[in-house]
Amino acid sequence: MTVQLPQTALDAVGGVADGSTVMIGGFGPAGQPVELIEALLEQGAGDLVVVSNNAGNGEDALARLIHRGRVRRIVCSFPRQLDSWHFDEAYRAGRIELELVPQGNLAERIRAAGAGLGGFFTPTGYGTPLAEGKETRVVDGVPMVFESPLRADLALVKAFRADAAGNLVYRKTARNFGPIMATAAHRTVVQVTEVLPIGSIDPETVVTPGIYVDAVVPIDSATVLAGAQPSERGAMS
Amino acid sequence: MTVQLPQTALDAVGGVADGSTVMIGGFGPAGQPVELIEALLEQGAGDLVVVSNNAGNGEDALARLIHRGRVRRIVCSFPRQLDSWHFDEAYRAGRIELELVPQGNLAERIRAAGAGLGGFFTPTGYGTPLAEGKETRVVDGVPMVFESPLRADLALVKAFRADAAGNLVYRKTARNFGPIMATAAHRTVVQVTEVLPIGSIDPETVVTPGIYVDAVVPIDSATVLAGAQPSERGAMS
Amino acid sequence: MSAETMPTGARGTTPLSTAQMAARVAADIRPGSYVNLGIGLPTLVADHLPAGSGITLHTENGLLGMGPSPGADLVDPELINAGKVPVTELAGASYFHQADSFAMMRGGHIDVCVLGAFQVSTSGDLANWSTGRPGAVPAVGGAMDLAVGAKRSVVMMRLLTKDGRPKLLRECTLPLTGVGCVSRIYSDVAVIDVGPASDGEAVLVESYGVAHRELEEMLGLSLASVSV
Amino acid sequence: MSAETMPTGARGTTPLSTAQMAARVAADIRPGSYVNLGIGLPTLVADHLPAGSGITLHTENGLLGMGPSPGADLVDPELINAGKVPVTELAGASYFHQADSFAMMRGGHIDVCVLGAFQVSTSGDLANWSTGRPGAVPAVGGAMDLAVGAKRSVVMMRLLTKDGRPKLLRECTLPLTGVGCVSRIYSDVAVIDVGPASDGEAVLVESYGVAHRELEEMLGLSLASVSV
Repeated sequence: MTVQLPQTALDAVGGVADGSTVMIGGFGPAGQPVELIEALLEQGAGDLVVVSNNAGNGEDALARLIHRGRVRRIVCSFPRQLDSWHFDEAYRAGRIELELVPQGNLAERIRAAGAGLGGFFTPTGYGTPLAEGKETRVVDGVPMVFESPLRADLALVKAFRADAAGNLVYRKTARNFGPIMATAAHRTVVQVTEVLPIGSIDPETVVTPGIYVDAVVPIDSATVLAGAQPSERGAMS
Repeated sequence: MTVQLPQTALDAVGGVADGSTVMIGGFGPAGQPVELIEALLEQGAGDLVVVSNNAGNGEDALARLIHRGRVRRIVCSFPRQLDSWHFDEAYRAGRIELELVPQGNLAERIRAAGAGLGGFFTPTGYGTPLAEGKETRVVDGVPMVFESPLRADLALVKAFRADAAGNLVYRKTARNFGPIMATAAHRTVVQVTEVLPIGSIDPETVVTPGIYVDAVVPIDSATVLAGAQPSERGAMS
Repeated sequence: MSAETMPTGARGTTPLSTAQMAARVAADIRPGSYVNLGIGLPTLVADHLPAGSGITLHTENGLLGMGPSPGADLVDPELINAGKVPVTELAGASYFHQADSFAMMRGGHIDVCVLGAFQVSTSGDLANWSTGRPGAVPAVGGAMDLAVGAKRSVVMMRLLTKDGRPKLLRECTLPLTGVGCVSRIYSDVAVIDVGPASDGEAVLVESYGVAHRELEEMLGLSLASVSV
Repeated sequence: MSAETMPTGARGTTPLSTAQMAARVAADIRPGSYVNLGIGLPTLVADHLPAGSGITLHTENGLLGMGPSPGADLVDPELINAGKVPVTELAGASYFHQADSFAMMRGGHIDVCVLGAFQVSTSGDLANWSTGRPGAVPAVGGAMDLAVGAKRSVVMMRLLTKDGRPKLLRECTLPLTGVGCVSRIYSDVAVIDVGPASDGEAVLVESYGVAHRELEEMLGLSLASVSV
């Protein structure tokens, strides 16, 4: 119950150091903490390592963070999209490093960090270029790859509602990476549509317990739900 | 949406073979699927391997399953309690094998099985007798032990409510092992206080999605909530 | 028509349209199944699942019980599928986070996963994430998880590339997505079992508008016939 | 009185009662902390956490925001703590399953864990799950997870066994629960830093009714003094 309730997104991300590892929630536009990323842009930290499923769409906040050269390295499952031109350009120019991780391994590595585990064996990626050089082991007849936990200095997450103890609920498929990233960062900052009094969220329905949340910032809900339109179609046919 | 809705608990556990591995939910009395265990007693399968946090209290259903010699081996974190006399007697007489597992490792091994992982490194238990003979590794300076996934042929779980698609919600600390055991068994049978029409449970609040559930049996709620009184005090002072 | 009732070696007289391919895939999915449809061609399968079949769709971004696209005025930017296209939720749906969603996939709880492919090998290896072109920006998403996670992974693709090269090969030449994971290929001209379904041998199940022999020449492979 | 304001080497004139021990532990817990209290003696600490301190209690069986015991007529058999004793939920509570609960503990999210002990070594090793008696029925529960998971694990115990043997030792003789995990011992006669808190040396923080020299004789150990 030590959650901070800063007035603005900028207050919430004050103090992010250059070189920090920052997890950013969202699957495409859904669940992307736009206002927090914009605050990070304004705050000025650079040389960042970003952990995020995608690498920005069009001119959205994450795309601009990359465009402005603030991201040294991104750990990501699906950077290439029809409108990921800022990432594509930075990548082709060698201005950003990419660690490509299968999405389920990305999610599980984040969870492992939050859960205090030292890594796990997974069948995903075995025998592919993304497992090259990695330790392998056959478990019950299934060949597997060893994957390590992935943690961060800061997680930026978008949830639906919080209470003043930092308990969170999410909305539909905007839940995606938020609950696991909140567990894996030294500091977790969350934007929500509203902060309710303690006791307003049924304890049975809390998705992220307040223990994982350091600061909660209310952002006007109209802004939050008017996200970008879908920007990606299938990558193959 | 292929969940079975048998009329009785006995119908739900019909076909359990001798030698099966059966996960049984519950932390002490809370969440123990009493009526399903009683049905298993009646059904008659023996030579069972049981995975359960405790090993029965007093004359409760799990204690009787052990007393009647139906359990060859139990994988368990806390078998010894003030009223675990049936387990204690069977154990001292060498009539039941015990694999003692730290509770967090037990939970994580069950989750790993349900998640298709091949095992994980955990700091819990390192340097103790329960890690003897196990593979170890230092991860980021922390010594860790390798633990393997733990799966079952059958899981018996008690939830609060289900819908006809098998989606489950639980009640308070009776949730405990139910959600993870449901993912780790070939067949998951759940007893609930009531089965609601599809669409009655808010999709945001489902704890166990119906995909993990094979059969749901409604048991009169008065029976379910009138559990045993607390039976264990601290094991040390 | 289910796989069980489809006469072995049945043969249509013309290649299948995209819609017919989707219908053919759908016909093999048992009522009550949990299914993940990969992005691209496989998404079309949803339109051919019979009403009342009790088939439940999973999308990797955290929804079980996905429904069709909403009307334009009902689009919710927070309710999308793996291709980031707006969808709906059906009664009995549930939401969960990304680790739980991939645990559901990796743990073998999804009955069928239908995937697009660049290449498939006779032993069931899949290549569908990278064109291997130098300088291309890579992206993998959930492809590698989907390939190995489901109880049964099948591929829906045209059998030849646009420039006429076979996409079913003895060995994939593109970077792999998964090893020995594909059980069956549903294509415009044939249904062919591969990999775990047929001990690593390519077995012709059905063809449409091409003879067995023509198919073998097209692919440069010998195809076994379904044993009766 | 917090650890920061307690004068180093402060000394009471008489050994502490159980309630005083619990109050002493509680005084070191910062407002706003997330805390797990092990079964046995540590559960008493809850009675001494000041109202309004914003301290939140975790119980391993899946509840954050645990409140005190209910009245006898309000007992809910499905709302219990790790000792299987009925408790209540406070406003702002949340429930979660056992894997999530131990992830919370193992992942270092709990600020303080207060544990009972049979033995603690000067290097912070803990023995609190097995008496080592042959034929005894073993049980470990969450003890090993609690020992290594929290940001800070401390022990609350009497310094001597009932038959007068020291429970703080150079090396534990009973089966270990965890290695080098205990930072501080709160006992009836002294507060002593061990393990990670003091580079593996036992450091006397406070004593009650016994002189430094007496304590050393009682334990058969030399105790450093808190450096000022």
